[in-house]
Amino acid sequence: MKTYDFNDNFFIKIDAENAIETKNVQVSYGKNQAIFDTSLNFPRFKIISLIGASGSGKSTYLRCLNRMNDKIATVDGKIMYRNVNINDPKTNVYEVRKHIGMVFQRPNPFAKSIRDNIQFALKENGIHDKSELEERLETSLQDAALWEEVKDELDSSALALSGGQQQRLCIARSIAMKPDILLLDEPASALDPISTSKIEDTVQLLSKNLTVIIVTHNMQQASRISDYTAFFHMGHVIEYNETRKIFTNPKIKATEDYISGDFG
Amino acid sequence: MKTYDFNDNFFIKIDAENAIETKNVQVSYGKNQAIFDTSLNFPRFKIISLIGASGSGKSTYLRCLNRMNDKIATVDGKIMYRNVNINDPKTNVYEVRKHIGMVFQRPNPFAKSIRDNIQFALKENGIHDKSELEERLETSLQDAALWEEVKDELDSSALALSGGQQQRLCIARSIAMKPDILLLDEPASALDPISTSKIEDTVQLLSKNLTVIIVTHNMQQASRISDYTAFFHMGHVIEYNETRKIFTNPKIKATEDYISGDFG
Amino acid sequence: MHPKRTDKIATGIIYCLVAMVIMILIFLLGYILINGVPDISWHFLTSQAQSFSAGGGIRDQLFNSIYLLILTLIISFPIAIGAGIYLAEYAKDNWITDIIRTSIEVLSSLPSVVVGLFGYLLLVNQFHFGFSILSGAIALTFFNLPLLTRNIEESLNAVPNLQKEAGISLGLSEWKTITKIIIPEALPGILTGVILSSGRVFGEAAALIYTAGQSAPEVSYTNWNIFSASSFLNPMRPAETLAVHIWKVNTESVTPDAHIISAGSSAVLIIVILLFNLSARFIGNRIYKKITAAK
Amino acid sequence: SNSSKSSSSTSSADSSASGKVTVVGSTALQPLVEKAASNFQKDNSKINVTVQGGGSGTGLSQVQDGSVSIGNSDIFAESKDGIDAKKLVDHKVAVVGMAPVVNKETGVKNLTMEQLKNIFTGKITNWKDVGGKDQEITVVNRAEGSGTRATFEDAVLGGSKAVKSQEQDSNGTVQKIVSSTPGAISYLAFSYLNDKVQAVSINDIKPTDKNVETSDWPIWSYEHMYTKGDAKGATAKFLKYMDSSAVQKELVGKMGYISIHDMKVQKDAKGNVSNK
Amino acid sequence: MDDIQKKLQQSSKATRQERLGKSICYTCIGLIILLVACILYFIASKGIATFTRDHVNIWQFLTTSNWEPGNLDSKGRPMIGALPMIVTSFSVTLLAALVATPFAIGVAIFMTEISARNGAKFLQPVIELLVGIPSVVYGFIGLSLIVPFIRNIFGGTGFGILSGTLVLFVMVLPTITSLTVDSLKSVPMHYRQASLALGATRWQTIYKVILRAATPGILTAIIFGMARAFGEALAVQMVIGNALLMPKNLVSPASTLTSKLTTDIGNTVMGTLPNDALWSLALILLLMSLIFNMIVRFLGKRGNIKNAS
Ligand SMILES: Nc1ncnc2c1ncn2[C@@H]1O[C@H](COP(=O)(O)OP(=O)(O)OP(=O)(O)O)[C@@H](O)[C@H]1O
Ligand SMILES: Nc1ncnc2c1ncn2[C@@H]1O[C@H](COP(=O)(O)OP(=O)(O)OP(=O)(O)O)[C@@H](O)[C@H]1O
Ligand SMILES: [Mg+2]
Ligand SMILES: [Mg+2]
Ligand SMILES: O=P([O-])([O-])[O-]
Repeated sequence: MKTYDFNDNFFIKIDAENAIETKNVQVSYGKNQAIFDTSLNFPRFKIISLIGASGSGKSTYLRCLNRMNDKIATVDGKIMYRNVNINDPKTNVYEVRKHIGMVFQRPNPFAKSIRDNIQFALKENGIHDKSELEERLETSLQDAALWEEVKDELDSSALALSGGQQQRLCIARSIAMKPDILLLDEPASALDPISTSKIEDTVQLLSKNLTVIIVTHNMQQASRISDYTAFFHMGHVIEYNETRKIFTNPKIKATEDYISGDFG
Repeated sequence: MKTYDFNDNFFIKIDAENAIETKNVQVSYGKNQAIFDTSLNFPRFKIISLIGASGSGKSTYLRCLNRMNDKIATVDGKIMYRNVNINDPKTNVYEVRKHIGMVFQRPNPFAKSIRDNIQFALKENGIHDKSELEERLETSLQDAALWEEVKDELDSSALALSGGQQQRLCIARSIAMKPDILLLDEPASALDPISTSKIEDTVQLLSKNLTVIIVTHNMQQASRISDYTAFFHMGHVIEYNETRKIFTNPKIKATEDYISGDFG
Repeated sequence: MHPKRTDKIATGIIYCLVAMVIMILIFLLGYILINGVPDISWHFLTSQAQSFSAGGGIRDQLFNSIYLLILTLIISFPIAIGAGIYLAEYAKDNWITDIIRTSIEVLSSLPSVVVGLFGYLLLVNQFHFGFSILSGAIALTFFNLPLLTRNIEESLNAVPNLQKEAGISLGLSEWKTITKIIIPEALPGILTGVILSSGRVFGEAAALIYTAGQSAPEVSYTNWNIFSASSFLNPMRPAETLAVHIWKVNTESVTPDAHIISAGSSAVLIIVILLFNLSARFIGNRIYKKITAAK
Repeated sequence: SNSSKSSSSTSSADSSASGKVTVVGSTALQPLVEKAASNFQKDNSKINVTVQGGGSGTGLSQVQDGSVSIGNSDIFAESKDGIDAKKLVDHKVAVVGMAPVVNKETGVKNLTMEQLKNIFTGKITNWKDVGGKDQEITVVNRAEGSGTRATFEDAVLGGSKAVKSQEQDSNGTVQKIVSSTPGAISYLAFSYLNDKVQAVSINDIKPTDKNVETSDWPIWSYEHMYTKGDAKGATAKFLKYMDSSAVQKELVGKMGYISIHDMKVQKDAKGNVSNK
Repeated sequence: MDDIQKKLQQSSKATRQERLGKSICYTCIGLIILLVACILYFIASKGIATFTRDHVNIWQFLTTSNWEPGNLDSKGRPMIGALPMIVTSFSVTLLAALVATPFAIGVAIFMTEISARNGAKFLQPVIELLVGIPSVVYGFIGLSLIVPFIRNIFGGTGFGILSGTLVLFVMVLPTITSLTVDSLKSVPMHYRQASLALGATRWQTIYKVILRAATPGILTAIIFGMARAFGEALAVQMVIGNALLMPKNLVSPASTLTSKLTTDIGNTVMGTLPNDALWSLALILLLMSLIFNMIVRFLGKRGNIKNAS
């Protein structure tokens, strides 16, 4: 196993409005530190992918961004969203999650109808107007490229959908809340190439209106869809750069090795 | 959604000794037919990959080959292995599975030590000689390219290994039984690229001594490692050919569309 | 803000409910222990019960409770394992299985008296087991079986199917896979079932009055010959358990210190159950860690 | 072969008798027989005596079936439905007196037989009507079919039906309930009388052993041990022991019962009392 | 090569193991079924004798309230009416379940959603301990504490349905709680994640997602608790009052099926009407527990269908 110097790293400066930014974020599971001192900024309306070997901390980092680690880990540092440090315990975590949606590796629709899956959270958030509910249902499904496939069976169980459809439903469920930022943790790793490419299309479509941060194992995917890429290694971000540059001309040896498969 | 004619298909004739062969295999889950009339032959010491969209029946077909569908589905047709129709209810299914090993999508080591994981089935099969057990332990781990990483902690729990290591342990566990044929159902889909490439290396190494049939979603993987490829579509095999030919010059439109991502 | 307030209120209510339950529990256990512990002495634990003079102990009853528990587990555990495996692995999803499940569960909700009388007529009289530990253990098996079977079935089902596939894909028989791979993994869950059902055995009185009997004849603790009538190990001797003893001193006993014996016995019973539960968990975890190589 | 042992025993004739004696029935009699059995076995190690409760009804039906050697009962077999008393042989081993008891707060220590009857038939419902304080009467009866209840009703109710009320099936529970429930009345065997409950005199006659022996105190009954046909072997030996002075002089008194030998009168199954 | 071919067609150690294992399992399950069949036959044959041999009218048995097996009514039939006991049994059971359920669900939510660690560490062992306290002890605590408490607050003697309910509440709490915990635990983790990621509060997640998904399981838990309450005897017997009266209110002495059965069974002679009549009570208990189980099964099936379609 090769070892790399964590201080040998490269971070691009991005001169754009930030959707979200982390400052010196550290995450520990009990005594185990999983993320060391990570500062990254994510420009608005871009797609940023997080890559790195298994266990390098990508999911851990991603889950900090909407406070999904609250109960599981201790997160230090600042996470700035709209000039608010949302890592402050006083922040209303529920509001945070409404604006920063998340989709997980395994599709996790509720055991409800397709309609209810999408409208559930909306109703809980006080939207009771029928037409508004219906409109959100349709637009979110359309944005997730699922509308055509399910429009005739909105009231049947979401669990009857195929894996790829379920995953797109989960994306639709998230974007129905009109979030600013969408976090995706390996959304396509359990899916076949066709479903995968549909999800990639969806993501690219979405990035017109929101910021997408996506964890992926799939180099091709990262290079196909993302604008920026961050490479994680053992809890450290080693390189953060434009995707094109990372894949054609990585600045750091570790990144290069990883991408070429000559790593570890 | 495009529709393709199932009768528009192509099967290569392979003039080599067969490791296993299926004749008119049909599989149904209750009233749902998942595999239609499939006849394929798998030459010895080759790697054959099964590709196709999600739900096209790859796993279903693969699981027939060592009777893992016994309790779940009804399987008709003949499956010839060493001149025996192993799909006959009278066949000793346990012997079948000893000679035809299987590795699953999600790593499933036993909750035992690494050593026990490998030696458990051996002991159950009457191998009690200490030195033989140790030797099989070492060779199988070496063949699965895991030996170096775990040789100092053979007695610690297999669940403490990383996902990729666990999957290689499962492969080692299978090959310790010295099977003729190894069936792999998307063995790398939950793994990062490094672990994936290790597993691919392992598989190629193994094919010197046994026949490997592997289901994969990853076109690159299929083209990298396999000698032959079968393309499944809605329970039918549409094309079965040398891998090189399938990826460079598919005979059937459906295959071409699938490979180029312009499918469905 | 509204959902957040609801969340606070709901959480508050849940905390209140939990607090109330905890108070009830502490009160109950405290009441039993505070009333009983001062009456526990070495003499109390090691001497024989008295029919109508004060100063009796509970030596035999205590031993009988534990012995009866062990015997009950020896009889019911293997049957429950077999039945649990059947339900988890072999049973098809059809009406026969439905009937089997229903009948098992009917067993668990039968009133103890009814089971006791059934045991009395069948075991004590018909099979000539007499009032004996054996009769009692079999009667308690009637209660134990549904609880244990259900629990074992659930614990087996909780082990991911992947594990079973791993086993059988290596050419192991289903039976081996279940007994050697699935059951060890399900051990913690099974243990919970054993502990719960043991609690019921310790606490059961009504069913034992008619089967194990309500007298504790003198036995010799040095006679290890299991077939000798005076041996403490003889399963064919009548055996009043602690719970039955508590019932008896409270209903028909003329001993002047009946209330002391009752309170002391209740406290001892609770302490014994606690010790049993703790040691069962401790030993179970040790075994579990050993076979799963976990640290 | 075992002559050496038998010679040391007191009753040399059949001390070598061995066997199993199972005694089942009345819970009230159980402690006495249990203690006697344990003493008995010290001298007769070859005989195994098992004593169990279960209730008088169980005792009678089991001995009639032949499933047990002895059936204990608080009542005459003749007065139990479904029992063929002719087949059973009665061995009276003790006499038990019973007394009405009331909660101490009621302020009543004596009642006339008429008042007692009216209370238990539900005609009097307040203690103030019988000289106590203004408090509703709570009648606690024994279980239907229990020996204690049969005896009490024979002596007190004279054929009238008891008021529907609480029923308990054991002396211990009755004692506890009467002592803690204001206005409660019930009845207990003498052995359960203590300072937590107030025993009541009837027509100014106190519930004492002396008064029972002369039948001046009317509520009493025998404790019976029934066998099916004449007792034989080990069973006979045990019954003989029950009648011996070791039991009658020592245990019976300690238990709070009255020795059968101290009785100056006798009672038959129909309740007729005559001088011995 | 030949060797393997042969092996493929012969039985082996594994085949024999499997056969043995299967027979063990079938024997065990057969044993249980035999046992249940015996008990059913036993209770049914005795319980039905009241109606077939002693010619008691079933309707009268179920709807009248005089229990005097020794006496005949004006038509010369034995007076056996179990209505007060049936009513009382149902009342205490339903009330106990009604009181226990919110507590059980609250504790179960606490143990699974709020503080799993404390739940497993403290509540779980205590609940296991409660199961082992003998009914008599519950009964005596009820008699010494609950009955006087009720008497002081509501008047009367303190004996009655209310006291019975409170004692049973504590006794069925462990059953309902531990089964509810099981069913909450079986709700997949990802439901919680999905809901939280949508910005739902913990309570919204619990109430709208977890409890909904666990509803069939929770109903099952409640019904099992009720079945236990229905069959409980020794404890109830001490606080219910055991009076064969129609309960007038929650604090008047009454009698349940089991309390009557336990109180009287030892004082009757096997094979006589008073004894048969008690077995008829046992038969009612048995039928009720069958019905409870049917309901559980029905709910379980409905739950499954809802999840699948
Ligand atoms: N819930 C948890 N409790 C304790 N440790 C955890 C937990 N989740 C993750 N870890 C540890 O934190 C480190 C980072 O894990 P993380 O899941 O973030 O990696 P990842 O990059 O997402 O890997 P993968 O590609 O496998 O998803 C690992 O060492 C892992 O073992
Ligand atoms: N256990 C089962 N019971 C019923 N139907 C099943 C079962 N397993 C698979 N199927 C159905 O059989 C068809 C083929 O499924 P299969 O799992 O073989 O597809 P696959 O090609 O392996 O897909 P994937 O790439 O998603 O693994 C699908 O329609 C699926 O829904
Ligand atoms: Mg991850
Ligand atoms: Mg598959
Ligand atoms: O001993 P009893 O028959 O009155 O219960």
